[in-house]
Amino acid sequence: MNDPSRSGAPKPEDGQRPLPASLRRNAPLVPVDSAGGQALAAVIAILTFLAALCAGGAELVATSSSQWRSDIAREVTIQVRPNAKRSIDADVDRAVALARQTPGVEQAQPFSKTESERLLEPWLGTGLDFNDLPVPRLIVIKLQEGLKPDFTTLRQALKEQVPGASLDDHALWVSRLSTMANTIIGIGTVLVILVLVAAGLAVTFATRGAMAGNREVVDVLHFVGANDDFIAKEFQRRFFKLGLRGSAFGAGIALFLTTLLGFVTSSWRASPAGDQIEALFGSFSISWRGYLLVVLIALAVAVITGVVSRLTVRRFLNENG
Amino acid sequence: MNDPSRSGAPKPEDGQRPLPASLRRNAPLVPVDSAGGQALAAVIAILTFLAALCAGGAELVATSSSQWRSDIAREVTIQVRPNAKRSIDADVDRAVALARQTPGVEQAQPFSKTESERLLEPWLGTGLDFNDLPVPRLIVIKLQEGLKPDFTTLRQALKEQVPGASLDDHALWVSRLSTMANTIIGIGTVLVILVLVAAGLAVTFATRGAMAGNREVVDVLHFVGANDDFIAKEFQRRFFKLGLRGSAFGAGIALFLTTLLGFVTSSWRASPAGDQIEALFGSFSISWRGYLLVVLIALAVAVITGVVSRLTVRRFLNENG
Amino acid sequence: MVWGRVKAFFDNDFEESAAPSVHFENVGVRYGMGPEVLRDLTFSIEPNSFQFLTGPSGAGKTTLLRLILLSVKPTRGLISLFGEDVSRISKDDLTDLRRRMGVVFQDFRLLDHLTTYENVALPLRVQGKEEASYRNEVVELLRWVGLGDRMHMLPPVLSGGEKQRAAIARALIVRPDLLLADEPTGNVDPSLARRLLRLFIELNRLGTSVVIATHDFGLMDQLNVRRLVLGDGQLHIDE
Amino acid sequence: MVWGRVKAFFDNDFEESAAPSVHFENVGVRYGMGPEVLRDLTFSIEPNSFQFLTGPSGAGKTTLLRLILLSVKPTRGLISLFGEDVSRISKDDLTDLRRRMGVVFQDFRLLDHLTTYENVALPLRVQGKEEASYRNEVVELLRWVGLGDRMHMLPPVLSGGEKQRAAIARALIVRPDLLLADEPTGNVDPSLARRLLRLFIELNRLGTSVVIATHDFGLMDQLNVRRLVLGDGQLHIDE
Ligand SMILES: Nc1ncnc2c1ncn2[C@@H]1O[C@H](COP(=O)(O)OP(=O)(O)OP(=O)(O)O)[C@@H](O)[C@H]1O
Ligand SMILES: Nc1ncnc2c1ncn2[C@@H]1O[C@H](COP(=O)(O)OP(=O)(O)OP(=O)(O)O)[C@@H](O)[C@H]1O
Ligand SMILES: [Mg+2]
Ligand SMILES: [Mg+2]
Repeated sequence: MNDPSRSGAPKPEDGQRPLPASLRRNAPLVPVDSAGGQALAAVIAILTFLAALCAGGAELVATSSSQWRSDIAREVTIQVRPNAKRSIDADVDRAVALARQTPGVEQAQPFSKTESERLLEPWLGTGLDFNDLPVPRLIVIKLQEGLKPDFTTLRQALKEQVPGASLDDHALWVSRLSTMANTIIGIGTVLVILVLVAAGLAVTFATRGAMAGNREVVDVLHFVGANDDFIAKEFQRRFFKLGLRGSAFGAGIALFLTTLLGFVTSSWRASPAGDQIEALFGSFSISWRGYLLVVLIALAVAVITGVVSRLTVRRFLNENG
Repeated sequence: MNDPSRSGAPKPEDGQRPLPASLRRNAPLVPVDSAGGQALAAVIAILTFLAALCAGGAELVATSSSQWRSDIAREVTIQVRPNAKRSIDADVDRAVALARQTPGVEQAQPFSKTESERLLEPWLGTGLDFNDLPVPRLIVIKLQEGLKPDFTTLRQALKEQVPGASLDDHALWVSRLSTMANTIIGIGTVLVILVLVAAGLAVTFATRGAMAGNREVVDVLHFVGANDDFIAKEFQRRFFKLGLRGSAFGAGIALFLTTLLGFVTSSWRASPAGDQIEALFGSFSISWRGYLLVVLIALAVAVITGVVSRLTVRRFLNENG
Repeated sequence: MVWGRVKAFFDNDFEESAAPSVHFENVGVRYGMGPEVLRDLTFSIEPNSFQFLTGPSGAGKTTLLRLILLSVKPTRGLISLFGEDVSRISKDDLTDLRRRMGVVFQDFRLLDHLTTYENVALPLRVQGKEEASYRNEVVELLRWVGLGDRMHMLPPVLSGGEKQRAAIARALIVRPDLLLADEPTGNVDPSLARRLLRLFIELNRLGTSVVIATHDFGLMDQLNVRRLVLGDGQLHIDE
Repeated sequence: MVWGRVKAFFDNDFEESAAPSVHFENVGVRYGMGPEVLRDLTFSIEPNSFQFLTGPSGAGKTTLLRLILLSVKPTRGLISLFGEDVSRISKDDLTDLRRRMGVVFQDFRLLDHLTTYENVALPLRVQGKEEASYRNEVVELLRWVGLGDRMHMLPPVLSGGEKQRAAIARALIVRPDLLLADEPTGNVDPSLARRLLRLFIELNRLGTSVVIATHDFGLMDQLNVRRLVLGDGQLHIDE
């Protein structure tokens, strides 16, 4: 056995075998498949899935409700009540003319007598002889999109010129529907936040667990000259990857399930139950906004995972010297 | 230094200090605070919380909807349309009498003219002079609870004796509401199942992680003569405790939050927004059935944790010799 | 001491059983796809015998002990323990066999979350014994190896030699039929090593077959017993 | 070999710095509420010196090394490293100090998920060096300690002695100013121990202060150097 520094070249006992092409494995310095790892990824996947479901649901309600709302808000009606002393048809024509003069009104369409009667049917029962009844008549006014015209002049004009007419801008209904929809959206948002908080919590616990489980590794890294920054980065990188993997998986499943549900419900749509569901929830086909939301949530979860784990690691390192 | 077996009594170098009162700590043989432990408990808490929320929501809808449904189903109406050739008041009295004769009818109450007019108001507008209108009249029939009387005879009698009357048993509305409520309950149930499955998955991953992390411990236990049964029991006991702790915590928070929400909404109730929410979701005070459900879910999660971890441990032990 | 009292029993018991504690026949073992670490091992360890196992680092001492412990399977050859062929042993029988063996691992393998006392008592606890029945014995043994005042400490705070002694105590507490000790004095000073060797000798007197794997010639020279020497994967026996 | 080439540099460098590598003054330490494990330690380790640290099991050798490593805080007294008082050292300075020290732990402390090669290269990787710049050196050192064909194995499958040699290689690879080795030959045979001792001596020639904690009198007798002997918590120095 030779002393390496004096003999110039070492004479290892296994001969001068050439080095293998690459010794680099670039293995992470923090063990990847440690106890908490897989569990954390699974949990993040689950939470992302739930968050995506909640967000998707809220988005669905938001979309449908904004449709309803704009539909309803765009439709203003004038009701002309019959008055024995006046000709109802003349009154209706007059009201239509007044409405058409108002700026912002796209269209004003009187309901014919039959149409008006059909509207009353559910409330007065079928088979009623409407000839006996002085049925009030409706004028449906469609507003230009995005415009909210001032109705005071129209109201005033109607009052003066068509005493039996009244203008209904559905304000009450719009506000009712808004409250309902906003409540549902609010609940959805709260659930999403809850789930994100849960994800953050889970990551915190998992990180602390992993740090405790890898205390040896942290110690060794310290001893061989790594500073806290280096160690925190190593841990954070690992957790960010885990988080990304978990959230991508969860979001993927959520997207898949939504698409599937969309197909299933579109085949249901003919059935009466399907009608009810669709009336309630809209069609299950989520808009591109919904998909975007799911992707955003997946990203948010991954980012939360990265940030939370970094903070946790820093705190752990500071606490434990 | 003496040889202990020959000198009869050992002479340890630290003197014959008396033994401490108890040496038993009864520490679990499996490390309790290993990496995955805390994270698992947290995750189980979160999942239980979500499951409880879903179950609570479903229960709420179920309760309210069964109330609506029974209310609606118990209220049958007879509508008597005015007919110029007949006295409407006589017709109404006649119809009431016929209804009261029908078995299963608890009460039959005609709406007065003013009440009927008020019913029409939202549809015909306010300020209308109803004297001009031959307003149809309603008779509200309350059925005895639980009974579903046969209306064919009543219908027949009405047709013969009060030509202008029609019986409405709200069958369409009941079925509509049922579909809606059942859909919501179904979705809630699916979510609960989803969350329970998620809990099972999380436990599986965590157990496998813990087993891998504790492979050393398992090895040592094997070498000192423990059999698989013994080891599986030790692990299972630990995970059951973790699961119980986590699920109790999650369920506790869910109960707390529900109660809190109940208080908050009851103070909202005066506001119009509160009205809308209550109309939609019922009051937030959950019945004893809801509380029971939450407790059951917590138990289910704990049991799932125990069973799943036992199975996982057994499989792990079989796979790894 | 309890050991003295049971001596007579052990002495009688072992007279009858003629089968060797360990018997290897043409055993070879390789890890994965690597070369054979051990090959053509044929030897016996008689009941109530005492031997050292030695050889350079990486020669396969630990591997040989793991073969006896059935934690590594031979790639060829036959191993029998206490007269029983172990090639197709059931899990229950495996547990029974392991309860007859005591092991001191080279890396100790104490459970970090149990105190020294609990670690040493572990084999008894695992066998379902009541604590009252073994408590005094455990404490006595701990004092003998010099851990009387370390009883309630967790292994991570013990010194290297203290861990090693706890590992030895854990192997001895069940008074096994076969004791396998892997480098049991590598972390203690020579005088303590002598003391521990005395413990092994005493155990051997009570009827246990003892195999001590060691590099320490100072230790081996103290006792004129059989030496199993591993080198180049083969076994050479110095009687 | 690279070491030869940098020898001249080191030789010049160390002529100037007169401050001792390690200086203890009246240092005492206790763990928690226990008794003082070490007390009234006053000594210096000069640059480029070589010494053994010995004493019975549990005497506090590892504790003393951990004091120098700043992984245990003294309960009283003053420690200075490379002329710098360490009582109120910042985290960055701590990292710098640690990069000047190499440690061989009694329990090796290899990272189980990295190969032997990666473990040995770890201190260089942590310092942000490019792999190309240290690759040959690491391989050379691994071959010298006899791990040339164990390079790609993970520590859990190494034999006890192989782990120990990997731990030694990891401590040497950075050519530290101060080398602390805790029982570095406890798991290898005497001839390998001699070979490793030669490695330490060579490192010392290149300018490193070496402290070797050991029980092995066979090893200590091979070299006539200063011995720090711990006993009853106190230090006694054999020049
Ligand atoms: N699980 C394994 N997989 C692959 N190779 C292994 C494994 N365990 C041990 N080896 C290799 O087998 C050889 C023998 O190892 P063993 O631990 O039996 O040696 P030993 O005689 O106990 O050495 P030491 O005195 O250093 O402890 C070593 O070269 C080691 O690298
Ligand atoms: N973290 C700790 N907490 C409490 N006591 C400790 C701790 N670390 C070591 N000790 C005790 O301090 C004493 C000295 O330990 P140390 O490890 O320094 O001994 P040593 O000289 O290295 O012994 P050995 O030769 O057996 O390795 C021992 O009795 C040990 O039990
Ligand atoms: Mg070995
Ligand atoms: Mg030590």
